[in-house]
Amino acid sequence: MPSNMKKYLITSVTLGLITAGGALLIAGTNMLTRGTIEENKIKTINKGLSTIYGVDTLKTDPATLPEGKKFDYVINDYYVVKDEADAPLGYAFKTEGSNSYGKISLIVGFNADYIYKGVAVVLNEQSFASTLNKKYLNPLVKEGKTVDEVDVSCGATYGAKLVRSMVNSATNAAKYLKGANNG
Amino acid sequence: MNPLNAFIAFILAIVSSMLIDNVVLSRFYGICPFLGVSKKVKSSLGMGIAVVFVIVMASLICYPLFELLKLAKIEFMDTVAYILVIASLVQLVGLFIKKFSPSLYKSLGIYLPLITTNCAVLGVVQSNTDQGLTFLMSLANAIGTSVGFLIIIVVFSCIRARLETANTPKAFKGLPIALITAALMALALMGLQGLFSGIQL
Amino acid sequence: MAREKGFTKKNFLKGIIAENPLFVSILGTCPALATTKSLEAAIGMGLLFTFVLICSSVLVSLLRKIISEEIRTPAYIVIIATFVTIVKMFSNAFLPELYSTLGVFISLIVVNCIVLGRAEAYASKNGVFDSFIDALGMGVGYTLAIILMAFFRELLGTGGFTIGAVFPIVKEPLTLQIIPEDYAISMFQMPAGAFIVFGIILAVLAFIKNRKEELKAAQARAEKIRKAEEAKKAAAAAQAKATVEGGNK
Amino acid sequence: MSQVGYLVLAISILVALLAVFIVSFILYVRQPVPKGCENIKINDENCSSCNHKECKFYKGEGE
Repeated sequence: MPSNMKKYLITSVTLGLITAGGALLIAGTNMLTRGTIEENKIKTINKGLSTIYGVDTLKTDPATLPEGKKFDYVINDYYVVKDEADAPLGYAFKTEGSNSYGKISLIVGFNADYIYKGVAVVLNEQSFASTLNKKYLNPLVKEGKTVDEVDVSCGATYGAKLVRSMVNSATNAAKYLKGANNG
Repeated sequence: MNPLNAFIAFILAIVSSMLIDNVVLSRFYGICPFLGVSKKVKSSLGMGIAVVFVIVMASLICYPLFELLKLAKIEFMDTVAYILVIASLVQLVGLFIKKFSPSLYKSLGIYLPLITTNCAVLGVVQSNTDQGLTFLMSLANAIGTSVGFLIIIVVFSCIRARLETANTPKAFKGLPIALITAALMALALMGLQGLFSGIQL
Repeated sequence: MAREKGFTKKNFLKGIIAENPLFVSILGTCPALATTKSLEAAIGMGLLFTFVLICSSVLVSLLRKIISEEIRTPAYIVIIATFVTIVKMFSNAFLPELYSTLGVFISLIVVNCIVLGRAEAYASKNGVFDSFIDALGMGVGYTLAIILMAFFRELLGTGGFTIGAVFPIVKEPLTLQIIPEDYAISMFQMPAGAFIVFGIILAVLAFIKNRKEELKAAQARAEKIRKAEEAKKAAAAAQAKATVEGGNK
Repeated sequence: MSQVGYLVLAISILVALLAVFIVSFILYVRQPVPKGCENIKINDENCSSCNHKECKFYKGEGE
């Protein structure tokens, strides 16, 4: 019987060593790449914002909706967007939602007096079966529509419906903010 | 979300991941066993049931495991941990079947080692984590996906038995004609898209 | 394996034509059908896949003496999972677009039948250099196969190719439109199109194989007929000679 | 928790996972195969998708 035990001992030691080596290797790469991944997230948000507002360098300081009001899909701390000279450019809401194909996260931008400016995709982890592609996003809402009359025209496909409900709820958040600030 | 809504959302999530974006025909996990499915309905049914059990058990275990990994700040080890869990699950299922029902082992035993390398099991568990689904939704996704997988391979094995007698052109015999049939099945299921677009997954 | 002169070349080329992992051995079909929606995603997937295949085959053949017989599959799966996680992190850091397009399919390389198959069948029995060449051949063969599928699927599906959407070579992703947009059959971008393209490619390969076999069989038959005639002629000549001798005796 | 605490937790999780796997592996291997199915193999005739030479369900020179 001991030879059997010895055999199992050797096998479990080899497997243990391989997993330990693997874990160390992975931890090492994690150290290396963790910084860049965080940077990428911020870079994509800035790139999204600059595509919406057409300004290359802009400053954003997060703020939260008054009385902590919640809108579904909308991340509650939004961005107050300013250009270098600190002139307010507008307000941008980050929305995140997922259907069975995967996650999408968009930024919906409104300018200083709450007129709809544009949408940018920040994260699109929709799997390959999803029918959403960037072509749908730009003509989503005609620019210059004020918050009250924004109605999102979108394709009938599954992903596009999710995008439409996200932009709609971001618009409600902007309307709520407009009410709170002007009121 | 009162309990009734939660329950409805749960059922809708199951049916949606079972039929609308079926794991094989629209998300492409688990094509390897799907193409290799045999013409005998009984054995494909056996394999399907084994896969359903392993997927549901795996997603039940992997959700708390991922919470634990997050606690220990080693989320990056999720794939390695999942593959170890799936491999040990398959061993345990094999152990129970060997011990308690030799007849089941006779019909199912061969397929068990295949399940570890089945893309559907790791695919479902990994995409549950990547999408950050809640426990209830990841369970619904697991049940829907695995039962969808079972339905599709049983239906496909019946079609395949029928395909044998059809006089397909010589070049299309065997796998090519099976792939074209799978394409027609995928087209049929695509018609259901957007049925429940309102649910919050 | 005897080390004939052209062994490494044959070992490399077998992965591409003779034993192409996708079209001949029908392995690794899950990522092949999924990631071939766009040509760039397929190239990205091919590169990541080949990197994981080479690293794991080399490491497996390095450790082949240490890993005992019955613990083989789990040990290989852990090695492959390690390399897949490393590739996931690097692609997430340096090619974020590729990472989010491929999504879960990078993690699915762990259960890819080719990587595990090559590790168990080849790398665990041969030297490091041979396993490296074999892995390289298999990787290149698989990448060429999915590029072929992606070429058809994207050309027919969207009528052109987008460049720069995945690899940051171009500042703004530009699309090279070949077929005008409204003639594109968007079904090829859908899952059903993937099955059709894969089925038709396999059918064409089977057709070519059948044609070759028929030619060989036809030649063999012609060969046999010719030999039979010669034999008959020789027999007739011999018989004619015999009668002539009989006559003038 | 301190850095070391996370490290210890991480290592203990991995060791636990490995232990579970090895225990289930050993139990599976030692469990005798039920009497009637010593040499069961793929009962249906051809797994047509597997003409890969090293695949254990490979059956000779193709179709």
